[in-house]
Amino acid sequence: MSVNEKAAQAAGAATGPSTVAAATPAPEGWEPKIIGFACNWCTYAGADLAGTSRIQYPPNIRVIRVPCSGRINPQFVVRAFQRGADGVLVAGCHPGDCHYSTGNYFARRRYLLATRFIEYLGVEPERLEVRWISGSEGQKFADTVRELTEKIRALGPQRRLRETL
Amino acid sequence: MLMTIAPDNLKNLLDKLARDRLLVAPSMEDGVTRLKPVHSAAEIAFDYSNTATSIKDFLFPQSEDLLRFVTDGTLSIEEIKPERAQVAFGLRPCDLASVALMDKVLLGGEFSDAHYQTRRNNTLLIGLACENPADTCFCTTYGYNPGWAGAADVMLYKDGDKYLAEALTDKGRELVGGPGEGLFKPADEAAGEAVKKAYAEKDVPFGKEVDVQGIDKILDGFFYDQYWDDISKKCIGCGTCTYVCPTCHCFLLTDEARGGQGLRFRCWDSCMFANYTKMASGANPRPTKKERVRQRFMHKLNYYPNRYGGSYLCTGCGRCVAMCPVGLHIAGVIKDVKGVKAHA
Amino acid sequence: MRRVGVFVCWCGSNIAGMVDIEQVKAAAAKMPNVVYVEDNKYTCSEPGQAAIQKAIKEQNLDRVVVAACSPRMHENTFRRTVSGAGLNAYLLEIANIREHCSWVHPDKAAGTKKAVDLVRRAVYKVAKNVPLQRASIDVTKKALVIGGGIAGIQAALDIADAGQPVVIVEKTPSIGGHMAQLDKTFPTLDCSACILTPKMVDAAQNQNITLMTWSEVEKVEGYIGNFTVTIRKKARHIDTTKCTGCGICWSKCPAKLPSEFDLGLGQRKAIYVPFPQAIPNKPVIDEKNCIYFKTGKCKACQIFCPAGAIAFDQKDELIEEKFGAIIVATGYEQWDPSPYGEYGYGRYKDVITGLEFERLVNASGPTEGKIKRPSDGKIPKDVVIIQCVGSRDEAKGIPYCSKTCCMYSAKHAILLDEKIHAHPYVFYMDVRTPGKGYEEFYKRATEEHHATYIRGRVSKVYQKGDKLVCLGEDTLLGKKVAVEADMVILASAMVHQPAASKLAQTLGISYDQNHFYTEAHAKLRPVETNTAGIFLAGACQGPKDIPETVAQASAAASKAIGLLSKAKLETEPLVAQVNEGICSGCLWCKPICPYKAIDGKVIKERIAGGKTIERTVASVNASLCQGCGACTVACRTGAMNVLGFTNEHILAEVDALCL
Amino acid sequence: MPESPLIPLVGTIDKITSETAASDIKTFQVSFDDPAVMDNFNYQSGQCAMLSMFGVGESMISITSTPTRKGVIEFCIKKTGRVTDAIHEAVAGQKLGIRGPYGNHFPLEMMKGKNLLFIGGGFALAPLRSLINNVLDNRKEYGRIDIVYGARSPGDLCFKYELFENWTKYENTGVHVTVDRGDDKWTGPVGFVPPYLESLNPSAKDSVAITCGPPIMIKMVLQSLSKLGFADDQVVTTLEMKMQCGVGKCGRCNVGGKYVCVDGPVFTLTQLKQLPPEF
Amino acid sequence: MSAIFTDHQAALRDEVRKLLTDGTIKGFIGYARGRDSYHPAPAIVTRPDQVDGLILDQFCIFGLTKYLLDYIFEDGKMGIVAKGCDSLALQRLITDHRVSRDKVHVIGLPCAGVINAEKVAQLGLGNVQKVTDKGASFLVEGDKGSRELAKTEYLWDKCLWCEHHNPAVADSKLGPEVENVAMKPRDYSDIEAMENLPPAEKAAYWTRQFSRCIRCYACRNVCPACNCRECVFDIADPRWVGNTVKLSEQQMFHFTRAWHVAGRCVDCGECERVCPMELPLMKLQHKLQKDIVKLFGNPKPFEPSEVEVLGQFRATEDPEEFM
Repeated sequence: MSVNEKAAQAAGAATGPSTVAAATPAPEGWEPKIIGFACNWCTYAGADLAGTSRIQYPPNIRVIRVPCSGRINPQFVVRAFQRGADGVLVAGCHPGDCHYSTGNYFARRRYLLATRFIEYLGVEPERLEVRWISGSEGQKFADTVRELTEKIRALGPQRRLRETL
Repeated sequence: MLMTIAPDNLKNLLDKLARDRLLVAPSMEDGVTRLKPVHSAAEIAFDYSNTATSIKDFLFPQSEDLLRFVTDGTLSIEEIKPERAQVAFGLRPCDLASVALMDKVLLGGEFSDAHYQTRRNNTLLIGLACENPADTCFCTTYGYNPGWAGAADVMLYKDGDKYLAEALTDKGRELVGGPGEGLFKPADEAAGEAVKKAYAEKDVPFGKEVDVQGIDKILDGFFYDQYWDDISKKCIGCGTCTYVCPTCHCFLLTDEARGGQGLRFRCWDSCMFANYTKMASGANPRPTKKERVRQRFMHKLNYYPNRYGGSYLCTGCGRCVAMCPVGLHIAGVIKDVKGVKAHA
Repeated sequence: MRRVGVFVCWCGSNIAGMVDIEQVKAAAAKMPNVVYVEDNKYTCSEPGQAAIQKAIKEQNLDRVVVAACSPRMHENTFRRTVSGAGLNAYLLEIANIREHCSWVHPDKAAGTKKAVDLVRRAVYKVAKNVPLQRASIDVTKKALVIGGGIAGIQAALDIADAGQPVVIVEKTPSIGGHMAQLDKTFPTLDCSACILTPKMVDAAQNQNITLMTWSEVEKVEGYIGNFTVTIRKKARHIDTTKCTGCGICWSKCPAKLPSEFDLGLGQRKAIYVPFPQAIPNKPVIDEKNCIYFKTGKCKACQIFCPAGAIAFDQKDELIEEKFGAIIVATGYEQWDPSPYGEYGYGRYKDVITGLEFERLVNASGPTEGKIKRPSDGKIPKDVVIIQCVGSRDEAKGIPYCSKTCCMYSAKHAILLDEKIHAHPYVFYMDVRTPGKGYEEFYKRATEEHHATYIRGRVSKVYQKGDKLVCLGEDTLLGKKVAVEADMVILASAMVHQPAASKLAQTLGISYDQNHFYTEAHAKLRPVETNTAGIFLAGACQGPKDIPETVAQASAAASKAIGLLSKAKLETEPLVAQVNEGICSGCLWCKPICPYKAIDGKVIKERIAGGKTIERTVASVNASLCQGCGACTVACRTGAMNVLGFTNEHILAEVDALCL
Repeated sequence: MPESPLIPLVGTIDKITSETAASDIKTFQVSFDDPAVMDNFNYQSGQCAMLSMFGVGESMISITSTPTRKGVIEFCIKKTGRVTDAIHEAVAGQKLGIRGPYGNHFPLEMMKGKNLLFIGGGFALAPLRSLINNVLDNRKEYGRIDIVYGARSPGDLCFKYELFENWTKYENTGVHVTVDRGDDKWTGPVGFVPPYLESLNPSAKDSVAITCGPPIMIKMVLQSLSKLGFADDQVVTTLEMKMQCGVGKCGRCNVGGKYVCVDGPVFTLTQLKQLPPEF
Repeated sequence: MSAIFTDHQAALRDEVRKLLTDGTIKGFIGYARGRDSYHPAPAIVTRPDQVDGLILDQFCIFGLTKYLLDYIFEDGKMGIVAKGCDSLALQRLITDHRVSRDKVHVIGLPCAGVINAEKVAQLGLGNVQKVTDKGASFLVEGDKGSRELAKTEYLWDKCLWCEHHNPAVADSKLGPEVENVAMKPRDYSDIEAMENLPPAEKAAYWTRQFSRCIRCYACRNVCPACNCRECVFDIADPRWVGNTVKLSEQQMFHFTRAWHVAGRCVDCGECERVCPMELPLMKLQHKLQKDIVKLFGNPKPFEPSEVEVLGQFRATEDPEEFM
C-alpha cells in the first residue's frame, strides 16, 4: 500500500485504489481459512462419515451446521468473506434427496445466481464452492475439502471483501 | 502578500505535498468530480465547477474510528487519534465558508470535539476561487462570493495562464515559504487585488434569485405552518442532502466487536432518516416526514443562527439543489417561505 | 454476561490422542461468557453426564457447550443431561471435535487449533441460545381414508382394529375399487372377488368404520392431529335408512346405459348399484340420465320401491368433520390407449385393454366369464397381448414403468390358454418380474401355457377379414413378424386419477410430474407426505400391484395409528418464527414452504398519532413447520427466523470461526 | 484523560439491586477505576451520564444517586433496548465505560425555602430520587416535602427501601404511594397518579412541583397541577430524547433550538411551553 | 408517433381536479416544476387549488409509485399518474402485498420514451419552451436555442429497449395507447464485457464504484422493490451491514441490496438515476437479470409475477452445476 492509500484509510475516507492492486504475497505461515455451511442431514452426516471412516483431509475447513442447504443465505457467504474467510463451501443433499423435499432446489437456484454474482463483483470464482454431498459420501466430502483447500492455497489470501477491525 | 504561481509549479508543489501527506483534491472518476485522495497532480481535475462531495469528508469523515477497546476479561480503552497530516486542494469558497460554520458547532460550547480539532490542525486548506459558478450555486445569498477565502490557509485565483495566490494563515505562509519555496513569485498587488475583486463580484445568477434576508425571524413563527406538511410529502427520506451538505454534522456512535475486541466509530447520520430520533422504547418524537423535513430546514435557517449567532448553516454550495432526487432543497424552501409570507 | 460451561471430551484416546485437550481447555477458558471448563474421559458416560449436571448446579451455569463427537450422535443425550439439571434442553451446543477433527486430522497442532475454533463456534452460538419449549397439541382421535379401494379398505380395517374410528370417503357408489373389477390375481390366480369381498363386508360391519360412498373431499383445513375436512355427500336420491337393496328399482328402471364398472362392455340402469357385490348394496340415481330428472316423468323406481326409499328431492350435503390423520388412497386409472392410432383401439372392437379383458373373463362380467370377441361374440383362437402400451414411452407422456403389466399380461396369457385354449402372443420390451413367485409365474405362462413371447414392439394393427394382423419386429431374431390374431389386448399403463392434482392442492400435499403423490422421503419416509399427518397408500403414490398396495396401506395405517394413539403431540421447537414487528407481509416466504406452514394473518397495531391500523404479517403454524429454514432466506428483512438456527446464531458462528 | 469528550473512562459495576418484581428495572452502583477520577467526579441532581457496554453501544442514563453522598454513583436502568439489555445482563464486578456528567440540573437555588412536591411515575422516580435525597440531606433548607409516586402494580414500585423506610423518617415529609392495580397484600391507595395527586390537594403557595414520568402521565399531571393552582414557573420536569454524543454535537436531541443533552434535561414548564412539541 | 406528455397536461389537471372534488381520491401523486425546466419534481397534491401546479412534460421520468407506501394505512384512495414502467413498479408493490390495488386510482400515461434531461441540460438550450415529437427525434426549443435530438441518443436507455409503453395497470388513460415496440433489443453486452474481465479487474472496477458510495440510501428509498416495512439496513440486531463506509461494508451493502432485489427488479433504473455519486447500480441488476434469463428460462424477469424467480424451482430443468 502506498503512503497515500494508507493515509486515505487513516483518514477514514471511502477510498480504494483506482488501479489494480498488485497481488500481495501471502504472509508467512498463512493457511487458507475455509468456512463450510453444511446441511444437517446429508453433508454434515457425510463429514461425520469421513470421520468414522478416518478419511483424512486438510484441517482448513470449519463447518457450520444448518438444517438444510435452503437455510444458507448467500449473505452468510459474503459475511464469511468479509470476516476473512479465504474460501466458502456451501453443501447440501443431492437434488431429490432433500430431507425437507425441496430445500436444496431453492438453494440450487439461489446459488446458481449468487455464485455468478459474487464472481461478477470480483471474487475469484474458486473461492465459493457449492456441492451436493450425501450422507454416504464421506470420501466426496474429504475430496471436496482437499481440492478446495488446494485451489485456495494457490490463490492466496482473500482480500477482496475482507475487513479487519 | 499576493503572489503568483504557474500551473506547472502548482502541480510540482502538489506532487511534493503528496509525498509526505494525504493529498485531497478534485478528481474525476467515472464522470464524477469529487474530492478524493490522489497520488499526484496528474489525477487532479483543475476544470470543474464544484466537487460532488465537500471538504467535510476529510475534516469530519463519514465514518471515523474513535477508540479501540479490549474486553478480554477486563476492559481497556485506547483513544484513536487522526494524526496524519493532510492537504486539501481546490476547495471552493462555499466549502471554505462551511468550515467556519462547522467550527462553531464542533469546537464551540463547553465541549470541544477533539477528533475534529486534530483534523483541522493537521489539514492545510488550499482554496480555489470559482471561475464559473454553476446554475445551482447561490453562495452570494449568504454574503459569500466566488472569491471568498473563508478558512483557507492559501487561496488561489485562476488569473489567465497563472494562479494568483494569497497565504492567509501561518500554515499557509509555511507552505509558501517551505515546500513552496521558489515556486511562488511576488504578484503585482494592485493587479492582484483587482483579480480578487473581480472574483468577489462575479455574477452568481441563482444567488440573486434566493433572498435569505430575515428568514430566521420569519421561521420563528412558522413552525406550525401547513407548508411543512405540503412540501415534506415528496421527500423520499434519503440522506443525500445531508451527506453532500458541507455543514450537516449529525452523527451516531456505533460499536463493532469480535472476539473480545472492537472499535467504536462515529458515522454520519441524517435527520432525514426515519429512525434518526427513534428511541429504544420505540417512541419517536419526529415520526413522519413532515417533522423531519421541518427539522432540517428549521435547524439550518432558524435554530442554528439563533444558537450560534447570525450565520445560517448553509453556504449556498448548491449540492442539495443539484442532487436531491425530488427537488426539495434549501433554496426552494427559502423562496417558498418568503413567498408564503409575502402572500400571508 | 452468560455463564457458559465447556466440557471437553477425550472420548478415550479418540479425541485426546489427536487433540491437545489442555490447550483446548485453556483457550476455551478465555472465550467470552465462559466461566467453567472441564474435561472428561467419556462425557457421554454416566459419570461424564453427572459431571455436567454437577457443574450446572455448582457453577450456576446457564449455557453448556460439549466438545465431543457429532451432534448427530449425542445431541439428544446431552439435551436430556442439561434438562436433568434443570436447564432448558436447548441451552446446549455441541462442538464436533471428533468426527470433524480428531478422526480426520493427523496433525495434532492443526487439529488442536481447529478444535479450539470449533469450540469457539459453539461458545458464540450458545450465547445466543434461548430456552425453547416443546409445545403440545391435541389429537382428534379419528382418521380419514380417502378412497375405498383395496388400499383404503385395508388401511381403514387396520386402524379400526387398533380401536380408532375411521371414515372412508369413496367417490363412487361402492367401495371396492379396481380390485373389484379384476378376475384372478397373480401370481396365485386366486379370485379377486373372493379375497376382496370379505374385506369389503368387514369394513361395512366394523363398528369403528363409517363408510361414506358417493362422497368427495371438498376442503381440508388445519394441521396434523387437527384437520377439519368438509366432505360433499352427493345426493344419492335414495333414503339409505329405508332401502333394503332388494333390486326391484333397477329392474324396473327403463333407462339403459353403458356400465362404468364393466368399462362400457355391459349395461346398467339409471338407478343402479355398480356391481352385484357392491357395498353398500344401495343404489344411486344417475341424475343426468334418469328419465324423471330429464323429463319430469317416469318415477318407475319410486312407484315400485317397496320401502319407499326413493328420494328425488335429495340434495348434496356438506359435512364437516374433524380428523387427526388422513390417509390418501385414491388409486389410479387405466390409461386410454387411443393415442396409439396404430393399435386401432376404439377403431377395432376386438382391440381391448387389459382391464376390459378382466371384465370379459370375469364370471360376473358382461359375458358371464365367457371370453368372447366384443365384435361378433366368437371365441378367439389367437390373441396378441401388447405390453408397455403407454408405459416407458415418453412420447406418450408416460416415462415410467407401470410395474403390473408384465405380470397381468402373463396372467392373461395363462387364462387364455386355460379357459379357451387360445394361443397367446405377447409382444414385450422387457419382462420384469421382481416379486415373490413372479418369475415362476411368468415361466408358467411360457412353459406350461405355451405363450409366445416376442421381444419387440407392434408397429401396426390392421384388419384383414375378421382377423387383426399385428405387424411387428422380433428384435431378438431381427426379423419382421406378422401375427394374425382374433383379439388384441393392450397392457395399458396405470396413470393418476384425473383429479389427483386437485385433491393434492386441497390437501396441501405435493405430486410429481406424473401427478402421483410425492412421499416425504423416497426411501425413509415412503408412506408419509410432506404435510405432517397425511399419509399415502396404494397406487396414488405410483403404480403398484395388490400385495404392495396392501403392504403400504398397512404401513400408512400403522403411521396413522401411531399418531392417533398419542394423547398429545409434542412439536419440535426448532421451527420458524416471525418477528411481526418488522414483517412486511409480502408473504414471499409462503410459496417456499414445503409444508404449507406459512400463511398471512392480520394483526392490529397502534401507529404514531395513536391510530390503530390493521396489517398482514406472516404466521407460522408450528405444528406443520419442520424447521428447514428455506423461508428465512426469502425474507429480506430477516423477520423470518428458525429457532435454533437463527440469523443471529449463524452470523455469530461465522464471526467465531473467522477470528 | 482522553482528549475527546466522546471517549469514556473505565468503570466497574460494584453492586446491582433489582428494583421490581419482574427485574426489568435495576439500580447499578458504579465507580471509576481511576481513584482520581472518582474523587473529581462532580455532578448535580438531574444530570446524566453516558454508559457504555462495549460492543453494544452507549446509553444516556440519569444519575439517581445524590451528590451529597460522595463516593456513590448510582444509575437506575430499565430494560428497553440493546444497551440496557446488555447492562441488565451484567454481573457485579463487570467493567463498563462511563462519561459525563452531562446536561443541566434541577434548579436547587430556586427551590430553597420552598415547599417541594415531587410527583413521579414508574421508573421515572430515578432522576427524582437524586434530588429527593439531595434536599433531604439538607432538610432544613426546604419547607414541606411531599413525594407522590405511583406505579402499575406493587411489584413495579422502584426504590421501595426509600419510599417505605428512608424517606418517611424525615420530619415534615410525606410519602404518598399509589398503584394502578393492587394485589393481595397491597393496602395503600389504588388509582392513577393525577387523580391521586388532586385528592391530596397540595397547596401551590410557596411551592415547586418537580415531576417525572411517562409522557402520558406527565401530560395529565401538568393539567392537575394547573388545576391545583401551580403556575408554569413553579413546575419543573425533565425530558427524554434519543442521544448519541451527550455534548451538543451530534444534533439529534434538539427540541427546537434547545439540545436536551446540554440545555436540558431539566426544564421549567415555562421553558417547555416555548419549545415546539417535538418530544 | 404519439403526442407528447405536455399535450395531456390539461386533461390530467382536469381529471385530478374532478377526482379530488368528487372525493374519489384524497390526494394525487404527480409532477410539478422542479429546480429548472429539465427536472420536474414529484408533487403530492391534496387540494383542488394545488392542481394547477401539476405538470406533465417529456422530462417526467421519476417513478412515483413508491410514494403510495406513505398512504397504505390511511383511509381513502390516492391517485397517481403512471407510465408503462411505473405500472410495473406498481405491480411490484401490489404483488409484494404492500399496496392494495383498490386503494389506488391510476391515471395511465402511454409513453413512447422519456428524454434524458441530464444529457439535454448539457446542451445549453436554456429554459425549455416547447418539445415536439418528430418521430425519430424530439425537437427541443429553449430560450437559448433549439435542437432536434435523435431519440436513440437522447432517450433514457431503459426507454430504448422498453416493451411496456402502455401502463399495465390503469383506471383511465391519457391519450391513446402507443405502439408497443422496443427501439432496440435489450442488450447485455456491457455485462458480458465485465464478466470477461479477470477477477482483479472486476474487483478494481467495483472497488472504485463502491468506494464512492455515501450510503445515502437514495437507491433504496426510490426502488419499488425495496419496499420492506423495516429495511434490513436499519435493523441493529442482527446488523447485517455495518454503518461505517469501509469498503467491505459498502460492498456488503450493495451485494445485499442487489440480492434482495434479484428477480424482483422491475428494471425502472431509478436507483442508478437518483444516485448522487452516479454508481452504475443497474449493472448489478442487469447481471442478475441476464443470468435469470439464461439459467431459469424466464425471459422477462422484470415483470412482476405471482411467484418470485427465487421462490420457485424446476426440479429437472434447472441447471445442475453442483454435483
